[in-house]
Amino acid sequence: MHLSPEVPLVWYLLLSAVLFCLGVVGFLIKRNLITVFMSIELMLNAVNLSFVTFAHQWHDVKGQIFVFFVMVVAAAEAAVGLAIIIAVFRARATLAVDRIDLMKL
Amino acid sequence: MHLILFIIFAALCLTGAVNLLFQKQPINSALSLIVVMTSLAVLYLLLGAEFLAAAQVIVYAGAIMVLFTFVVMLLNAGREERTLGSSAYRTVGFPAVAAILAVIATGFMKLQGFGDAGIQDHITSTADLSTVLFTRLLLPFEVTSVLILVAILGSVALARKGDAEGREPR
Amino acid sequence: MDSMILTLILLAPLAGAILVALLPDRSKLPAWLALISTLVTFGLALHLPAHYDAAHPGFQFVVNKPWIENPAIFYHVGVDGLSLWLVVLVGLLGPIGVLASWKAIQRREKVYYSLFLVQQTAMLGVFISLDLMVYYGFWELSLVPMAILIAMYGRKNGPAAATKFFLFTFIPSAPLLVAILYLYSRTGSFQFPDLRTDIAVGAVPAGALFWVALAFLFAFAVKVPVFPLHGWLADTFSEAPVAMAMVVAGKLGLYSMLRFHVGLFPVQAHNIAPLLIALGVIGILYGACLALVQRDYWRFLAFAAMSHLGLITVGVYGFTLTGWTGATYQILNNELIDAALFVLLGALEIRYATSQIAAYGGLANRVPRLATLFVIVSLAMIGLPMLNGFIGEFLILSSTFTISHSWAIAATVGVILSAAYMLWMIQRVFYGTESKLAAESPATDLRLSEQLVLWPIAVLLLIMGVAPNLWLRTIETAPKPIVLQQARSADQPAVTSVPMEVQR
Amino acid sequence: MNESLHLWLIPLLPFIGFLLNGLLGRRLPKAVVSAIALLAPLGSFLVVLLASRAALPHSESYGNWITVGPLNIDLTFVLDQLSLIMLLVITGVGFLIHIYSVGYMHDDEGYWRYFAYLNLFLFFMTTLVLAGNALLMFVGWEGVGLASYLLIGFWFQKKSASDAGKKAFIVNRIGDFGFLIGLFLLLANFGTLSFSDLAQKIAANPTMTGGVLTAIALCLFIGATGKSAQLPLYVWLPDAMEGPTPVSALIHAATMVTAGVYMVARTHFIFDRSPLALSVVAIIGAATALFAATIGLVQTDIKRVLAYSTVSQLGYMFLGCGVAAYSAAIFHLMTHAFFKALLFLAAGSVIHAMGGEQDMRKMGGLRTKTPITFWTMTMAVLAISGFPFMSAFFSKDAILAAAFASGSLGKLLWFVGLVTAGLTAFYMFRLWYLTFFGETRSHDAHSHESPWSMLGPLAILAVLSVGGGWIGAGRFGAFLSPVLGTKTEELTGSLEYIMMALAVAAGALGWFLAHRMYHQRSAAAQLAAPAPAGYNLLQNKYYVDEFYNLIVVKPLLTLSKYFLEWVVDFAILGGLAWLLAGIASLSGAILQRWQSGNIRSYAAWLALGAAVLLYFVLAPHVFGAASLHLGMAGH
Repeated sequence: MHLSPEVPLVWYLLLSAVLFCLGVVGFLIKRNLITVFMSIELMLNAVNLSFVTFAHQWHDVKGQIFVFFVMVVAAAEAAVGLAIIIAVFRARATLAVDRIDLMKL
Repeated sequence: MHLILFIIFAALCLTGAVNLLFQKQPINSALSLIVVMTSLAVLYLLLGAEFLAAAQVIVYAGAIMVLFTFVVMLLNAGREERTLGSSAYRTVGFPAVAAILAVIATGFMKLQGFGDAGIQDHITSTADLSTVLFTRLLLPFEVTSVLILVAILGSVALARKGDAEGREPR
Repeated sequence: MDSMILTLILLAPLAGAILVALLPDRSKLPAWLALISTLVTFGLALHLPAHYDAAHPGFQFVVNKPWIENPAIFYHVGVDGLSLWLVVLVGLLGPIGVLASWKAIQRREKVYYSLFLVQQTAMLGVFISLDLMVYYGFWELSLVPMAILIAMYGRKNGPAAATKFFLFTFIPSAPLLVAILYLYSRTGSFQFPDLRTDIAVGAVPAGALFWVALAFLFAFAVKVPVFPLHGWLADTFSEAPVAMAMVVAGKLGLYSMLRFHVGLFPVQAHNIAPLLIALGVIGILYGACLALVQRDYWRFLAFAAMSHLGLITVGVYGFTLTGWTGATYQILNNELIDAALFVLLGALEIRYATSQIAAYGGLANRVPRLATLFVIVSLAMIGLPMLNGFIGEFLILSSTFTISHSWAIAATVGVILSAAYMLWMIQRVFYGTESKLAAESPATDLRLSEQLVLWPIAVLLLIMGVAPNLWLRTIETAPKPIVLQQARSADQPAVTSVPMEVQR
Repeated sequence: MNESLHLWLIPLLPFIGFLLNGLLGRRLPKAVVSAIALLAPLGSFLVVLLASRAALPHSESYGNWITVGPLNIDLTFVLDQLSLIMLLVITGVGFLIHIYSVGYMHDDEGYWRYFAYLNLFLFFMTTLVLAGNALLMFVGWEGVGLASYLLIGFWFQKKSASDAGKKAFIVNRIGDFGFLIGLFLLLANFGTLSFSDLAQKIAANPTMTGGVLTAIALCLFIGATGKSAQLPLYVWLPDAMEGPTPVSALIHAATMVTAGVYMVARTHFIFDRSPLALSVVAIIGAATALFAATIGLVQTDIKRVLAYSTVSQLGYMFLGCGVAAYSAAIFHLMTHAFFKALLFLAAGSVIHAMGGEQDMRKMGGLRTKTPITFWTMTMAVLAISGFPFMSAFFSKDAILAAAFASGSLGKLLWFVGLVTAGLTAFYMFRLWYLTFFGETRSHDAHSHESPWSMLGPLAILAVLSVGGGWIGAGRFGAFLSPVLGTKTEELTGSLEYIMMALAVAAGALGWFLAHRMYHQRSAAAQLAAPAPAGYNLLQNKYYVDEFYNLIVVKPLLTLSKYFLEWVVDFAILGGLAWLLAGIASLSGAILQRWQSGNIRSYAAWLALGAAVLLYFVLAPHVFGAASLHLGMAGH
């Protein structure tokens, strides 16, 4: 039946952890607002992967439902977030996150 | 077979993610992210989540990333500037990330009773998913449509040309 | 009706606040709405004394419904002899506050009146909540509109005074919250009756109870304010809008002391009582001395109020039936008198646009009604018999005397000093030769709306002085069980004002 | 008991008068105001007269006033012989003075206000007298203080008047402080404030003397010194002359200031048990009598002379109380009410005639211009000087005789009283000569007699001053004995006559000296020549006001201003608050650097926070012995 050795599910989880951390690192080092936003998407995807993995492990459809909702929210978030980026760019004429620091006290 | 597929696409995933970090042009980063997402779709498929795999390709790799690339082009985002806002990301952020990774990874390694994934076990059919979605979770599901509607209105309002007071553009 | 009434009382000003916030800020519309809403609240509050059953002490009109499952927070409200009249008092001060703001607040009325009504709701909530978490919510809520309005309408240094008020009142709330949560962690309940029995049977370790009681006391003492913690009072009085300042000091803190400090931690409160009595007496004399030398009449009023609040503190920590009853009664008196003084001084400020006492003089001929009412209210304040202030002072002082002769005598000195500063104030403002300000200003005597506020208060001061039993009968029911309980327990000798046997 | 006497009407009628005039008087015509104001004391007087025929004592209770736990204060009025006499004096003399005021205050714009206050005074004064317990008495006690404050400061635009009113109230408050402490002591020791209960409890305990009772008696007496202007709290009374003259007559001579005497008599059962307290009362009384009389010698303001005279006469009354001759004290209280009211009213008539002038050095020769005033004043001067068979002759003699009979201290006090009698005669005749004899020294020549509304009361009071002594001579003690007990020590006949003769001689000597100095030489400041230092001392009233100012008022204000406000409030407490605020803002300034506005640094800290949280959540599973079991591992 099994043509090949199976993959331990923990590997998937580790992959998701690494992806998540890469996303965080991206958030930290990227200086362009759009790429920072992409890093966020990367983190979301990493989490989705672990959801799916757990759903597989426990044969529970809830994990996948969760991923579905995350996608919906991510889509909405991307739309609003990118609109905000456009608005910011109009106002400040830059996409460099370090120049967008009006929240400073 | 499963192992080979996993290794290939996990490697693709990681490469894409790392490439995302190292590319200076946003458009390149966006393309790497598409690679990551598509590989993830394959991994979903390996885990028996066929509907999600499709949705991943359509929604993420398709819609969302198209949106990203459009915005990159619209704003004509070029190479990143070498700005230095704060050094906290290095002094605090990197150790923190390392710590997160270490803690989570150790936690995952210690998980017990976790099985393996074969290529054909436990395939969740779209029907299974939709049964739950349209019965028990009907209300949240419908509410998400409201969320999306609000998001559409919000993004239109935000991205519209207009001055600070929100008056109509002349 | 009886089970709904407290909820209705709570909702009436809240509904008013929402309505004011939603409707447009058009000429005097918010003020009218606020007036109607406060009048409705007052009318509803009058239901309580009319239907309160003095024969069965304890909490009445109780509603106890689960609100949040975990942590177990209940919507638990009810009134007893202690809070009954305080609720009515808040109800009464509502319309008075609105009328006092009528001319004083001319800009951003919508914000002002909606915050005013929120403040009303919060104060009512504090008095009727029997669930500590709900109580804490209202307690915090009562501080917020105050701080905002001080900042918005301050006379000179609004934001600075608001910051001071905020720091002085919010910081002590933090230990209070921690203490409440600690009690919950030990007993699993936020409800006042449960906690009282749990603490009485020793569910909470005594060592921790000391700190918990101290946290409670600290939060309340700042709000009263008790002597060294009064730093915010004078600034708040001189900066806050009249209608807000008149409700800020005194009753919330003193009520909470009686209900939650003395009520929940009788042993700890009894142990710390000598300190509080001492601080109270110091407060009486200190406030009186400082009132003598103030140049601004708002600051003057702040220190005068502090002096009188010190007396009530003494009554609270005397641990006698007479003292508690007198203290509760004196809270009512004090708030009424302070409210009237605020309205009167506010009326002066509107007319003459200064609060410097030295600028005034010889006003009695120009504004005779104002002067007359000011004198009446001042006399009530300095404890002239036949007016209400005397009853409370007498009850508190006579009960204190049974505990400690020296402290009672020192507190009685405050009686002399209060006459000194009030009469001096009257003389400097109303008597003597007319000052330049008085002679040149076209100011007129009290308007009808102001008289509508003040004469009823004046009559009430008289009635409360002549027939105090109307109030004392119900107030007495609250502390009586505690005193009886104390008398029963052997290790805690009851200190009541039952006369000592004649020694010789 | 028996049928109700409607005692409540006695205070209530003036109170209604006060309310009507106080609330509506501004719009009412003067005739209506006076009618209301006059009917109130007249009605009360009639009620008292009707009540006087009933069996005494009579008490009426109108329910509870304050009830808390064990404490219960009734609203009880008691009419007995003592309160009956007081009430007759108060309402009777009060009514006469009301009539007088109609003429005296006729042109004042505050006419309605004046009568409202006057009625208010009667309300409180009758309450004070009728009160069946000490707290109700305290109501009247403070209330008359209020009325006095309002009336002294009646012309409030005069700074001196409003100052004097304030001073009167505050000094009275100091006395009331003692009274209050006395009440607390009574309450703490006996659990009741009702006079009859207290008397019973003390009577039931015949061995109880001194100690607590002395403390109570002394505290009550402090109250009395405030209200009745005794040393050391007399300072307000001379200043109180800033009020309208009829007020001085009613409140600061005839009635209110005697409240202290009444109170001591009312609580005599306490004083009787404390020899020490009685001695203090007697000594203070005698000292005040002499002290005030000496100041009265040199005053030039006609009303101030009378004021010091009042203080001095009140001293007599306390001397009487102090030697336990309460009935004599009350007797003197009554006669004093007659002749001192007459003196003040006559002085008022003089002032009226002089167009408001009060300085005696500017008067003179008024005998012919104001004959009726002159003759009534003469009666009063003779009465106060103890002229044989005039009213004070009997009452003063009764006090002096009682003093003489009470031990060795009594002899000394008697001598002081005798000297005071001489001084009294001297300054009264000085006033008499300066005012009515000699050349007129006023520039304002058209002095005129007062209207009949003022002269009528003068005439009635003159009759009472002359004949008032006969009402009580010999009978007074017996009449009051149900209330005040009987005095056992009586002087033998011959000694009593010697006493009388000595007192009359002292008065005659005073008259003689005054005649020599002020009539024959008709110069103003005769005493100044022989002893300028002493004269200055007296002229400045022994510098007592200055002394009080220096040791009480100034230090209090300085302490408040410089120590309490600046040092304690600003420096120490404010400093602490600033210190806390400083710590807060310093830490804020440090923490502010975190809020760089840089998203990436926020993200770094966020990551750190997440790492820490994760560590704490997972640590027991990850680094502990147990391995990680997630919730659904059992599936």
